[in-house]
Amino acid sequence: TIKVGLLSDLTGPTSSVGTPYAQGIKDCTAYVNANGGINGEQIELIQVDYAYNVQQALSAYKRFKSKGIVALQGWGTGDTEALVRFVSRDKIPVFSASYSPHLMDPSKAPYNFTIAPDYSTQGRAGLKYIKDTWTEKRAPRIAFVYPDKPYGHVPLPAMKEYAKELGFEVTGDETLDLKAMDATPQILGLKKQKADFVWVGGTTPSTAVLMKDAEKLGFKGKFLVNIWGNDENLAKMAGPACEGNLGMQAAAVYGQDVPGMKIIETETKGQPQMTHYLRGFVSTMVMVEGMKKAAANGKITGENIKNALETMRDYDPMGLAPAISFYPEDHRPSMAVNVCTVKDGKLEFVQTVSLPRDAKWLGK
Amino acid sequence: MEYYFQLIINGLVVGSIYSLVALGFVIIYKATKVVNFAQGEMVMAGAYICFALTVQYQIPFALAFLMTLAFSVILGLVIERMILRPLIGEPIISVVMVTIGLSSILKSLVQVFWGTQIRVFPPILPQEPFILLGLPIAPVYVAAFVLCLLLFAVFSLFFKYSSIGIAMRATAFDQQAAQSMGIGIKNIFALSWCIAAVVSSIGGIILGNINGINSQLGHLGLKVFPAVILGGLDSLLGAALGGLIIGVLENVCEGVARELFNLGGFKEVASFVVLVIILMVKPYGLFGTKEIERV
Amino acid sequence: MLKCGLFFTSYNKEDQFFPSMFQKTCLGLFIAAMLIAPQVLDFYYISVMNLIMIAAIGAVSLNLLTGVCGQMSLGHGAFVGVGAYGCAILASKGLPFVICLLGGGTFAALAGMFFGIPSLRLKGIYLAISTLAAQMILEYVFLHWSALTGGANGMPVDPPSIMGFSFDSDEKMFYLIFAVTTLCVLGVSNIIRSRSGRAFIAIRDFYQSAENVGVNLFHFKLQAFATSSFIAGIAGGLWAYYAMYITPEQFSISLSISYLAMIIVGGMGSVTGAIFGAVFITLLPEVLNTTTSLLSSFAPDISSLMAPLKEGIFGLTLVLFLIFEPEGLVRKWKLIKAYWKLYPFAY
Amino acid sequence: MSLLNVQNLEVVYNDVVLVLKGLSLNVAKGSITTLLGANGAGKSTTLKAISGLLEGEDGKATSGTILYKGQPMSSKSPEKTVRQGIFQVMEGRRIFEDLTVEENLRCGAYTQPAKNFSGNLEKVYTYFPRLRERKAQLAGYMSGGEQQMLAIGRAVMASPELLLLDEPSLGLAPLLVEEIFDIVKKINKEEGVTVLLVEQNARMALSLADYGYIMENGRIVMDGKGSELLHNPDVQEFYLGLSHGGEKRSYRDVKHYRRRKRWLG
Amino acid sequence: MNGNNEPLLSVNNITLTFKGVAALSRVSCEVPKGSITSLIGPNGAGKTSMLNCISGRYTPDKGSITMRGKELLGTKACKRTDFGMSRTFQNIALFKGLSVLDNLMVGRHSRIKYGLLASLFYFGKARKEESVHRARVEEIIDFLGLSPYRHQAAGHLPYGVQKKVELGRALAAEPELLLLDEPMAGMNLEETEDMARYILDINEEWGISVFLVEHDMGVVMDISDHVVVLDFGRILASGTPEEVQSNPKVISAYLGDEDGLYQGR
Ligand SMILES: Nc1ncnc2c1ncn2[C@@H]1O[C@H](COP(=O)(O)OP(=O)(O)OP(=O)(O)O)[C@@H](O)[C@H]1O
Ligand SMILES: Nc1ncnc2c1ncn2[C@@H]1O[C@H](COP(=O)(O)OP(=O)(O)OP(=O)(O)O)[C@@H](O)[C@H]1O
Ligand SMILES: [Mg+2]
Ligand SMILES: [Mg+2]
Repeated sequence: TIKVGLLSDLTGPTSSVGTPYAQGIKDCTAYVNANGGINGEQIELIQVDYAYNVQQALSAYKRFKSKGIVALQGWGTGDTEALVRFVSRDKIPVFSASYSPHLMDPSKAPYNFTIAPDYSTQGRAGLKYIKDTWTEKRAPRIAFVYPDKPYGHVPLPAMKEYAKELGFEVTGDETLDLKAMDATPQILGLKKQKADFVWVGGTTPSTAVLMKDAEKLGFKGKFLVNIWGNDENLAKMAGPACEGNLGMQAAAVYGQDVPGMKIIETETKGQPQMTHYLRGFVSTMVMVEGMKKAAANGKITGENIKNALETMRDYDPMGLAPAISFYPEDHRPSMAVNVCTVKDGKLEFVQTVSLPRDAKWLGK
Repeated sequence: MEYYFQLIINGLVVGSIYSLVALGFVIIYKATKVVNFAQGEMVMAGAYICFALTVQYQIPFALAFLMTLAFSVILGLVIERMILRPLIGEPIISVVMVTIGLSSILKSLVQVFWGTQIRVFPPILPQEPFILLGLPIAPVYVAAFVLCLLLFAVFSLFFKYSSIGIAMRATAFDQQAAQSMGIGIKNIFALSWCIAAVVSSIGGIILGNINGINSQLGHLGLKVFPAVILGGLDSLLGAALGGLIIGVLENVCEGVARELFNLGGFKEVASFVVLVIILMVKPYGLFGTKEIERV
Repeated sequence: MLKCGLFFTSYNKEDQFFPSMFQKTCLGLFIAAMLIAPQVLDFYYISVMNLIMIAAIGAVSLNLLTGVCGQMSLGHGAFVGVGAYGCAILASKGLPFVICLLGGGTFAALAGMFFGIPSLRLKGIYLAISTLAAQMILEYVFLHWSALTGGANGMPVDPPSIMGFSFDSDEKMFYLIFAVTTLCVLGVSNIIRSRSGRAFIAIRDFYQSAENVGVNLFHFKLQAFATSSFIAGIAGGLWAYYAMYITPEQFSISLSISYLAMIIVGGMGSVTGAIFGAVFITLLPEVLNTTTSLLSSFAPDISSLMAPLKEGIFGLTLVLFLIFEPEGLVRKWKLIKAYWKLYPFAY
Repeated sequence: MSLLNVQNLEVVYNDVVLVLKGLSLNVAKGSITTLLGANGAGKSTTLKAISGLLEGEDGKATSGTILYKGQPMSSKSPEKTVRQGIFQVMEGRRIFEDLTVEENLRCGAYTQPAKNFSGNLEKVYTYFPRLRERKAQLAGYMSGGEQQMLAIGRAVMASPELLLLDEPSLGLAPLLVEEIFDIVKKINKEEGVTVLLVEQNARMALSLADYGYIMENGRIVMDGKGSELLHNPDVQEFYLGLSHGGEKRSYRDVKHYRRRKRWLG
Repeated sequence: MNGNNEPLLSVNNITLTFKGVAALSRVSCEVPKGSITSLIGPNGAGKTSMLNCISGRYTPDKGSITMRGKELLGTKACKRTDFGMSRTFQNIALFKGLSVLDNLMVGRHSRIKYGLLASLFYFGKARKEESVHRARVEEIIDFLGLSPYRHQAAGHLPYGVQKKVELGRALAAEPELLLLDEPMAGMNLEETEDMARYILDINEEWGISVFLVEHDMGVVMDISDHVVVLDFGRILASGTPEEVQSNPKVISAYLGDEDGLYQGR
């Protein structure tokens, strides 16, 4: 068997999205195993719930290592960052759902891979979409709302820079806690800034609060929500307030008309899943593809998987996510981002926005 | 100026939620001298029970509300009997730790029964906001404010004038002496946990109506500490006002920090900074009773 | 220790930690076992032992403040964090290991003293909440003083090296951590049995009369905060070196709570107890994870079921300990020792 | 007629320390009975065993019977005993310091129907006019004597039939000791409350009491009428500090040596 | 009498108020060097408050307190030991978790000089100093007959022994002036006699002056050289025991009838 570590948050602060993500990974593994595994070899997942606690992540990693894993499916920012140096020392490729820019730079994180472009790229794509659809003469005004957490801060400088480059007027920031119950002060601030667009870097609950209060207070701007802030729960929580707002996604939404959706639907017996589930699924698909390539080149070792992945060009995960390529000097999986919107209470795919693979953006 | 004005009003409104949770906290403290770090989790438990009854079992809200309160009474009894009674007379840190343990247990139970998904209440209260001085306010907050006032009034009178209320305070001060008065301290403890559980559940239901619930809701308990301590641990008035003050402080400090220093996220620490400053001047909070210390 | 036929000819002899030959032998065996452990044990166990030892330093230091001096702290995790950041910052300037570690400790001691100032006026839970404020404020500083701390991006730390020898694996780190832990534990034990330690206990037990025998409350409370945070800072520095990457999230309130849990479970006021507590609380999730993975070979879905229970088990352990063994593991240990004392070959 | 009868009572603390070793005593209805004894003899323990307050202290009555009005005490829980008419004023006053005087008194009346409240309150205030002056003050700020008055006042509020008093004179000035004892006597006479009094102050207690017991090491070693005990030479030497011949010994003349006679019960 | 009238401690016109209520008003008194001076008075008269002012727990609003001519006010409580005074407390205030030995070692706190760093390594200087002080403490333990309890935690000892440990802790500081707040309260006759003997020995053999607050008139009148009577925060009388006990004002405010004199036993 091929051993793979699965580090997930099933109980901690990010568990509401961590659980479906982990389920996606498990289902995909089961699917692969049922369909012949990697050249007949089965993948064995060793799952540990680390409850978003870095110390537990560290010891879980050591446990994985002593069990002889060849690859790791990681999760959040805290643990992925903490493991960067260990995995490069031990040569174990990691797939994580933390899309920090510097994880894309092999000179800093040689063994880190993701299936979605970094938060900055996602943000830039969103900005580009807005700019492309902007019809008025004047410059669009954009504001930023984010939690005062590492995760919220990461893409800000890059986005602000790009916004200026595109000709936006950046009006200011507001911080909104992930557990906020009320966003009136933030909306009041946004109204003062007269923002046309607001980039939101939160999670679904805080985004919902923001949108509800925006509607209540008659704020007219449109929201552009990052990958963790718009999922199927948004409409449930925010109701009509979230209609028409935009969000960025890395994977397809459940039921979207792409080739891979058949498999998903059979795997889940038609039970709708959140987009996080799909991302977990795709993340595993990419890892499996890497393993297959590594197996073709010799043995399945961490180093071989990494090398194999770096030769991956335009791998299409059956349409479940934009095509993925890795280069030895550039681990950004793609420069394409799916823009979604909420329509009639449903998350809907709008368009894939692609940016050039610009070397100066790598790691920023 | 209008901006700050609205920030203040909004702070008051949001603060009433803190006050509501803080009241439950102070009731327990006044009657048992237990500092309850599981207050947030008790709020969460109440919210989940109400959620289960209304959404999963489709019971009409009014009935579900009453049933939730009944469940809370049971929860309060169980917590008191199983966890806190054996700790009668132990030092404060033990009691703090046991309630921290309790919070883990409650959180775990919620996760076992309902998972970690976000759950959303059906709209129970009207959605149309009230307009107060140009600031629309969601009815949930108005409900919280009114409930908070009501509970504050009821419990102030209760602790001041009713025999049981006085007996509760006596028990908190000296359990054995209270027993010697013929006060059944076990009943007193059980009663106060029931009351606190009921108050917490009401808070939970209100919260659930704001933005749904998930298993991390208990963190609210941590935010309520500044409110409780600011007001003074054993003062109902302190809890009520403390919540409001913290609500306003958070909003205003955030606004000021943003405008003057372009410093984000100050809201989360503002209340703690102010708290420490106030404690240095008034070591027992604004209204807390000073411990009588004579040698 | 003194009951069973041990006689002392001088006060100094009575002062020793391990007065009997038997105890000295046990100690020797223990040290020998620790020294060969990395050669024989699986590397996972070594890494867990590393975590335990770092936790033990933290717990012993919190014990000095909370168990011995009676000043409850909910901000200890943040003091550990100050040590970690201080150490990492100094290390990034290329300073040698020992300087960085001590420097980290010193930063932490300063922070501890600063946030210890309210302890002059505040007592009990009011003080606890003001240390909670320290936790929140320091976390905010870690995140926002990005010029120093790397803010949201965190800070990388290179493995320590002493005179060109780099401690770049768990096994090598093990020896380093073991050495530092031993020093810290010895230091704290010494403090407790000497003038300052007695003053700390006096403050805990009856601060008014402590003051009247000449203990300067403010001075010694600050001293308790400072020494305790200094050692916490050392734990933080070791952690930074060991984890090789630090972010603000690593030093959150839950770290503070787990230290408190350690000293409670182990037994308040006792150094041995704090160590037991560190062992217990660090091992608990590991054991649960091992159990889960053992079980999951029979029932693959067990891990999603076990996950939510884990926290509950942690809580339940705390509660059960407090109900049934409020004096902590150290009491059990004493009972066992007392039992062995009666054993014919003990003396 | 005996109101309370204790027979062969044994009490163990923490399952190990045997404190009462077969203690028997009898309290006649309407009388004042006093229980004297050295420190740690188990006087407070006796009272707690009667009132049921042992349970909070890891103590257990392992054998013996306590008959109240001829009936075995049906329940050991203190709140039931209070309802049956036994009220203990605990050692060290134990007033509720952050309650006001009047709130303290209301706690005393906890088991009484509300209609008796104002009558009883009036009674307490006539016994202790000083309490009326301070009824709204926090009890913690009162002087030792006032606190002791309050503690007894609380007992009066409960209209007990049997009052257990544990060292009411502890730490009180001589004048106040007399005042308190006078009031105890008054309560006994006017309300017909039976009193079981534990004291270190043997002279006072014996001159007040109808009957006295002396205990040592968990047993009764001597008993008799109050006046008889006052004149017993052993009692005079060991409890009253009189040398042979009834002269008071000076503390200056006492030297260090073990003078204590073993009283074998 | 062994006092040679030079005052060791003199309290001049101190006034202390709590929220406007005067606990002490314009009180002056003296403790002559080498004497046993007693402070008596009704409950709440302000005796403990007076000790608290001298030992630095309270700061008087007005007045001055000097010891050997040096002003005490303005120095912190923890520095007062340096002037050569130490005290005991009305309600036992021991360090419950420390052994008897360590309680006494804390008593020597201000005489031990080594610092935190030395204690971290506990080697050489620190260790030597410890043994020197340890030897002094052992002497006191022997004097008070505490040897059997040396290594026991103070909190679990019998009441009478705890009172002795308190005395020992105060002695450990090697004071010139010992402030004792009701050392006899709650003790039986035997222990009271022992305590009186210790106080006399301390005074006579060690030359330590004693300022004693006590309600047990038997003891006070027997062992004091000098008695000061306080009432409602004012000096009512002062003089030799004989003068004081015959003073009608003292009798009516404090002693009551003659029995008051033999209060206790
Ligand atoms: N809660 C307890 N746990 C263990 N032992 C106790 C407890 N309470 C009392 N004792 C012990 O029982 C014995 C008798 O105590 P008790 O309080 O009844 O004595 P007493 O006669 O009232 O003495 P005093 O005159 O000091 O009040 C003492 O030796 C005491 O140490
Ligand atoms: N910390 C304080 N706060 C408020 N009032 C106080 C305080 N300490 C003492 N008092 C008041 O000062 C007065 C004197 O009290 P003090 O304790 O000195 O009396 P005392 O003479 O020692 O009486 P006793 O013989 O009962 O011990 C009392 O009225 C008391 O209530
Ligand atoms: Mg007693
Ligand atoms: Mg006094």
